[in-house]
Amino acid sequence: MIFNWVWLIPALPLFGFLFNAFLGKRVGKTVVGWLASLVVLSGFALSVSVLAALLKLPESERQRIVGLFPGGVVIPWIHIGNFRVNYAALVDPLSLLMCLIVTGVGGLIHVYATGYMAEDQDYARFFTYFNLFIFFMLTLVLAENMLLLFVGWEGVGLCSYLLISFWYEDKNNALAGNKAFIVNRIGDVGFALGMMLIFATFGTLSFYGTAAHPGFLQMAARHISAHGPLLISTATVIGLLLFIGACGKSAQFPLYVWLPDAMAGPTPVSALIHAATMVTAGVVMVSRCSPLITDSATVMIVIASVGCFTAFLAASIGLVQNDIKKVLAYSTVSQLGYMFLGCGVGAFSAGMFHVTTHAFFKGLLFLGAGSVIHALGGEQDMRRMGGLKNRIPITHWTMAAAWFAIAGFPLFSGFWSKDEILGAAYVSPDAGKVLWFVGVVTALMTAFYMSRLMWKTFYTNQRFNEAELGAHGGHGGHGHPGVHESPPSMTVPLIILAALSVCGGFIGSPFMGDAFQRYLAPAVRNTTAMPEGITGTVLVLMVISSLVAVAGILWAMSLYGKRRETGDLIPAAAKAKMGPASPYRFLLNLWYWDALCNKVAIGYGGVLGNSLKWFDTYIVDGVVNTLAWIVGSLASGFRRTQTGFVRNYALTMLIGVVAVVVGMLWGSFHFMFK
Amino acid sequence: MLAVPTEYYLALSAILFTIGVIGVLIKRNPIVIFMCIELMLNAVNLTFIAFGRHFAQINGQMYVIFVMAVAAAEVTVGLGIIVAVFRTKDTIDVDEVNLLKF
Amino acid sequence: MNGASHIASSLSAILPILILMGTACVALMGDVFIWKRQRALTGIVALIGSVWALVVNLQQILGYGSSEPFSGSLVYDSLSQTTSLVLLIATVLSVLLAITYLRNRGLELGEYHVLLLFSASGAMLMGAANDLIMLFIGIEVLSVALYVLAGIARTEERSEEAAIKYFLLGAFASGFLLYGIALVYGATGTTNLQQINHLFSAKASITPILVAGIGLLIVGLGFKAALVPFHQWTPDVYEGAPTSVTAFMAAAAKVGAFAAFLRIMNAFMPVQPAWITAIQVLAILTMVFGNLLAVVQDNVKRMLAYSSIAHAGYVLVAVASTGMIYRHAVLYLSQGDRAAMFYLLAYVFMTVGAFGVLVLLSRSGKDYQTMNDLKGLARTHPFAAYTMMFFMLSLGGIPPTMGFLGKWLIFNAAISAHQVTLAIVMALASVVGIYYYLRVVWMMCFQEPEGAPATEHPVNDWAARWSVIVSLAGTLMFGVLPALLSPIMTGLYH
Amino acid sequence: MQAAFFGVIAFLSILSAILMVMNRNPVRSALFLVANFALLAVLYLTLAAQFIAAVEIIVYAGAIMVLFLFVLMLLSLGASHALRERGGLQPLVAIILGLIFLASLSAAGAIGTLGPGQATPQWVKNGGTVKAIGTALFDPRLPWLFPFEVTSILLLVAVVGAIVLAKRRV
Repeated sequence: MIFNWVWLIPALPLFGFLFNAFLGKRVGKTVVGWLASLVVLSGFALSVSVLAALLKLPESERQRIVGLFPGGVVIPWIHIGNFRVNYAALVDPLSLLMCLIVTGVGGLIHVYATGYMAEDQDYARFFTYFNLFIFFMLTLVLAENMLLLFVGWEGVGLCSYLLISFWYEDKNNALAGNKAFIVNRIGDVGFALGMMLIFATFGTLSFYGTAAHPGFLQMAARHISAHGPLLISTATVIGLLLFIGACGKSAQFPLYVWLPDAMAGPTPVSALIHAATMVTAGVVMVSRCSPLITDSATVMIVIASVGCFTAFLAASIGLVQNDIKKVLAYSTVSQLGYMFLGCGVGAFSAGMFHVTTHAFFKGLLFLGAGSVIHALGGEQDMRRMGGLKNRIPITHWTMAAAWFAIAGFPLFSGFWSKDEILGAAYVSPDAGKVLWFVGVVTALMTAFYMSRLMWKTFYTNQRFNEAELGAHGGHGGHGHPGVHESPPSMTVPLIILAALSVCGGFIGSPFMGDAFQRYLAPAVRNTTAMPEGITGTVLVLMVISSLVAVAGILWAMSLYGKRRETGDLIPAAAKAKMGPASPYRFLLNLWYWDALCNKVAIGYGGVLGNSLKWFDTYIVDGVVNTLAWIVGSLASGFRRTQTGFVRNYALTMLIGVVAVVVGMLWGSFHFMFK
Repeated sequence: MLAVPTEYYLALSAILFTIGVIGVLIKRNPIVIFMCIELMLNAVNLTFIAFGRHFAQINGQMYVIFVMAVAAAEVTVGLGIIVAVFRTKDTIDVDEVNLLKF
Repeated sequence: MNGASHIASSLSAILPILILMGTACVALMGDVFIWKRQRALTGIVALIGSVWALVVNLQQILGYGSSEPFSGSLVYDSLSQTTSLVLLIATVLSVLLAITYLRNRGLELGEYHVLLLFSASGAMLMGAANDLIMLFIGIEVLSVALYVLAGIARTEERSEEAAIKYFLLGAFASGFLLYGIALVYGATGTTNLQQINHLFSAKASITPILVAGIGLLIVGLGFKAALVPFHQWTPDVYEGAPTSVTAFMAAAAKVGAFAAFLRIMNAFMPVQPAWITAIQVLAILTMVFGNLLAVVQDNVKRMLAYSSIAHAGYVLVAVASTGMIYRHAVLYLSQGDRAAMFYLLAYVFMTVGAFGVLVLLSRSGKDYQTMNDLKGLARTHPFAAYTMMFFMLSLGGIPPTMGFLGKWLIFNAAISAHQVTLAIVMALASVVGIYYYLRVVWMMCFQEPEGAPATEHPVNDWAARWSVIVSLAGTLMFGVLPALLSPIMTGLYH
Repeated sequence: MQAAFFGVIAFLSILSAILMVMNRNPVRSALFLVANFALLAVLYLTLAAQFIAAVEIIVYAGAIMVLFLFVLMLLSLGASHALRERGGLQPLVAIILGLIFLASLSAAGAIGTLGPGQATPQWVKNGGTVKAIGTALFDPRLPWLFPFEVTSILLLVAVVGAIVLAKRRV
């Protein structure tokens, strides 16, 4: 029975982690790299066979709970009083889809990293963290209950933190790692509170259970709780708390600030964690909880609006970024916004479909960008690129595939998934048309900034001095002279992902009868979907999307085609003259959002004093800084009360004594003489 | 039959206890502070004995025996510590014992 | 039952305590008269004795017994057994730390181990006390030994300062505790906790004397548990005392105090409305101020002191959610009590482990204390740095560690007991906690070491190393598989 | 008659306590404390605690206070080292808080009804004798035996501690 082997899927990377952690330094780089890749790819093979077995079952039975201990037995992990949690996996279409993405795309990125990191001295440490990440990510997606999901959730956060800060000689990297970790904690509080409330409301943390002991999703679908009918207000609060958690992990407004900074890590990390897998965890969690989320219309509206706004905001910022990885980072935030838009309008399948195609093309874009950076010896600024089309042809052609996919060029993978989301938004009630319109505008911007990236990097004239390459001392530079194509270990994953970016969308296209949506249907609770087949509205919407994508690409081509020399639309002199209110500055300064937050924080800066010094140095970020200011100044105030004089301490104690005694006497006055 | 009610004894012990507490807070010599703590303990002893008589129980006096043993132990160690502090600092003023703070 | 057999059965019930006391006496005699020159032997004897007591304690737990030895002055049930277990684990770990620390610092005093074992037995008596006066004596045995231990580095001003501060404030607090006992005695006519419980179960009448007495009891225990505003001694004493003493003090005094808290508050359960608000307010103050003040500390020991205050606040949330019941003379622990005991065990592993790492780094004449000392530790002392990282993550409550699970259980207990405010404050306070725990990790892993690495001759630190390894194993193992505790912590799984 | 006697003793004991706190010379403070203990011993006699009264004089006034004086002399902290108390808020706040504490305790005592005393003349006569205390202390059916044994441990700890702190070399 193949289901009894599911435990191996997370156990393999765990083994890889332990092996590399303890023996990594002794066995040499080759063994480390291949072992790390192999455990993940075997997980992929195993996931495929489980998928085959699952598809043989009738649709209603495509939901298995299997233990994650060897042998697949379900034994309780924690059992204290009425609090019982199993260490078990929920095998259903959703979790299996994510397994395939995590192990498949993740495996390819592992292979890529064996080439990319080849000359790093901490090779073993890198793959140790990488395997640990895969283990936690698989725990997250396979979790049978909320608590196990939370364990994975925190685990991937920790690995993300460790990997962003991987090159810790560079202070900014460690800074970025700190920021990512802390902003995520804000989300995690939401998650933790939501989880507690779920337990308090439903008396269980399992998603699904038996008829006698139903999981909370089953109860939510039937609108009942452990103590009678489920109140809509309760569902709303739980949904909002969970969404706060999702916002943190999946970089939605206003908690998106950490993701662009997280690009300080090595490029494979950006590809794996900050594009293909971890950042989509929020979408996965929301989709997993769709029976509960859809109970509250308020939550749905909030998710859709936040997603839509984030998509627009990030895309507009992406228009003016010059760092190739920053463009991709904002693009990721924007695409994640699309996914939440899909979930928010009730098309969870469409959201998950976009997760899938996004994993292909965004993973590819990051790996391609890594290849470019690698070729240029560590250069990340697009203003010093150009003319790379024929120098690194494989990278160029594969990235071009991803470019068309993300821009939504007809028949490419991104086209199908984005179209699905926009269509669902269009047909959804309430503000559906508005959401659709903003989505379309965002799509236009997406096509534009991706074309801009391609032109600046590949088609405009060369703007770097080949002799100086590698002088910037970045970590992509490995001392090879001149521009060079990457080794096969890096290009093969690129080619595979390119093929998927081109064709991967067909599984969800009307040509294949919306196979993807049918597959996922048992696992999520869609409330809106595009009408099936190619008729009427659907056709019109598709045509509009196609036109927008093509228009965006052509527009960018025409603009940049005329400026091959500089690759800049606005001459440097003109930029310098622009005031802070000009659209360009507005976008370049990230809508002044960080600045606003910083201002709030720094406005009080005079009072901060010494106590805040480490905050100031380490966490230079608006939201976090404001919070830190409050904590720090309170703390430094109260710190003064710790005078070091015994008699003052005794006085404090006496104040406490009097307060306790008087307070208790006062409080219990009415209990006396009943 | 009892001329002096228990409440009087309790009031006296509360007053003595409070004087001890105030003494702890305002004296600078740790030996005197410690004497004030002894005064607090003795005030509590009076409470115990008063309650013991009130309930006609031996318990109250039993507690006092234990409290005395505890006080003796505290005195032994406390004076030892004060002597040790004097050896390292050449003063026992508690306002000058102030290295550790904030 | 005749007197002799009664005493025999009573003695067998408290066998772990007797073993600790006996070992202390043997170690004292041996240190003075037998192995005068071989001071290290005293540590070994203490280690053997405490491990033996631990084994006996485990046997008792697996025997599922319950009795009231010595005519009700003690009670021997799942709560006291579990407390003893946690305390004995702390003792074994601390003895191991002390063996290394004393050698590294050139402080080899045999009396150290003697006092430590007596102190531990005092804390165990607190957990087993069924009578307020017994509780008081237990506290004093614990404290008097700790006063001396805090000042055991007699040539150091800081150590002596810690001792005198701890002693004066501790004695002051004892005065209030004792007054509280006297008032409770006056209000009820007894100091036996079970009798008090029965008395109020029969007719719950709240008198002002009783309320004042309970208030003063809370104050006295609150001092030992370092609750705000009775906490101010904690950072100074933790910083000044020798590190191995701090480790033990942080663990034992707190576990003892909370065991006593649970017992007393359960005895007063029928009059819960009189005291619940005070506990709630203290819990909130403790969580908020502990976390807040820890943020701005530059000394690791001080930071850990504030963190221990914060953790006391979390356990107090569990105390506020308590409510154990006796049914057919068997003690049934509530969710809150179980969560508290689980958390205390986690706390012992994490805190003793974290201080243990500092002990491991101590060399003659120098303590690792400030954040700057920790810079670049991952390079210079990878073992210490990575173990410390796990302790910090656990203290911060990040899964899959014991610290996380403990916090979760307390959350849960608080919610079930309708202490929603406390649960929310706890969640928010622990977010702040992440900052300063992370700062330690940051210093160790992402900073360059300061100054030239001192040439250090290798020292024999097996004892502290094992202590840290056991703490780490406990933190992770029971965090991942808490089910392993089910046969041991019977009180948790009734 | 008894009330008047109580009043005088109570007044004197409060007076000696206040003088102890007020006096700047620690040796005089110690002597006032001895006086206070002696007065308390008299009160114990009126409360049928004959044995405790004797112990109060022997142990407290005799042994413990002598130890205090011994240390004061040893460290030569007599009159010449009298520490002048500082002004400032601390004493004021301390006194105010102390009075609030006292007031709340008295309020608690005044509101609470203790009920009539249960002591019979027979009990008053035999309650606190050496015999009564001794038989109660060592009776295994009563809960005093074990705490009594533990106090021996406590004293042992104190002795070991004092030696450790006072020893000249490590």
